[in-house]
Amino acid sequence: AYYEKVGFRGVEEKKSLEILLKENPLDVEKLSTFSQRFPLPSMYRIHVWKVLLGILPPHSDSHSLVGGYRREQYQDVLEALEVMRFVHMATPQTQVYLRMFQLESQVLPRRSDTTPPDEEDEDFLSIARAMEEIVEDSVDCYWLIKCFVNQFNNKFGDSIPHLPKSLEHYLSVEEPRLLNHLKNTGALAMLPYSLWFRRCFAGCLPESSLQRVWDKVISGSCKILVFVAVEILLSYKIVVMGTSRPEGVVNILCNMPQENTDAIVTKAIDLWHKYCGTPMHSV
Amino acid sequence: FLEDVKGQAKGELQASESRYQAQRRVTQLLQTELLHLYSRLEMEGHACPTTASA
Amino acid sequence: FLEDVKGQAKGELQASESRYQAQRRVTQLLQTELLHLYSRLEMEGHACPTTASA
Repeated sequence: AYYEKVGFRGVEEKKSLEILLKENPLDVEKLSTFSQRFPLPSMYRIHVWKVLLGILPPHSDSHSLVGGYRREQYQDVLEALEVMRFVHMATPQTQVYLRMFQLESQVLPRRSDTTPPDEEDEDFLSIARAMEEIVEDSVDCYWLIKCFVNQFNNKFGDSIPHLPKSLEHYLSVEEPRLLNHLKNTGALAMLPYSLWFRRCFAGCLPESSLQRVWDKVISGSCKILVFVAVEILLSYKIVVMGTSRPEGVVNILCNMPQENTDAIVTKAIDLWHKYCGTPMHSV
Repeated sequence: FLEDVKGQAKGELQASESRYQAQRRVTQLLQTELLHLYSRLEMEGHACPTTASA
Repeated sequence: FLEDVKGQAKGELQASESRYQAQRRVTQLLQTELLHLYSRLEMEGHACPTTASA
């Protein structure tokens, strides 16, 4: 019965998304609301992400023209990097994306500059590696990484430093004993905040679970990240409570088993809706 | 309806402009690299006169 | 009036397009020059090993 209910809901949701996607111009706000409320069906995910991130404009008539511009821009930037020998045949694809992103943001280091990638580059590369698993076409993949990273930094850059406090708050409501344990052992200050809140769980959750979190991030919420972190902590509560060394706690959380992550994300989304409300208008 | 037409045009123009800007960044980078290479060639030219005169 | 707006939008897009094309031609020229210089540098590198190893 549960399966039927969920299956039925899924069909209804898919239909209403299809209606939204037939509108011309697309109502970006409604699409955001939809993806805040429901999981995106995987067959439409990339298309919806591209619209929400502004890679495709709202007018469907313009999609092929604009898609062509995007492709050319990708090729132009890549070609220049190849000519200048910044990238070659053996360069890993994510490294290519990083160089392209740096060229476009005018922060490409000199080729002779051999300083290792900084923290920001590593965040980019993690997100890129995850996106690569989700998106097949390399043009789409580059644009999605670039616009995801840019939108995330522009929109949420100021909120990110406050997320650890927010995590502490919700944990104090949900599971004060766990919070106290984390505080007393000194693990609270050492939690993998940058993996959670800067890489948006890229490299932490498998892509199948990750993309459901990114649906929410791309459609406008960074708060969801806090609730995913809460649910991760809750689901490893017993192990964490049994560990007194903060390094041990961090180690558990950074090397989470890749199973049960779907359940963690589902619970996180429920918790997020519980505290932050479900966006109600339209759809 | 008019807003609609304007909106569509805006979307297309923005994408076109972004493609142009990327090309500009590319040009700037290439120019910097060329200048760098020219000066290197000049230096090496001085450092290696036998090759140059051969 | 609508035709007017459409015409204007089309004009703007064309202008952007032609700016892009011009910039693209510059890029191609620079890239050709760069490739040329790279191969020259490499040749000189081989022709002048003492300088390279010094």
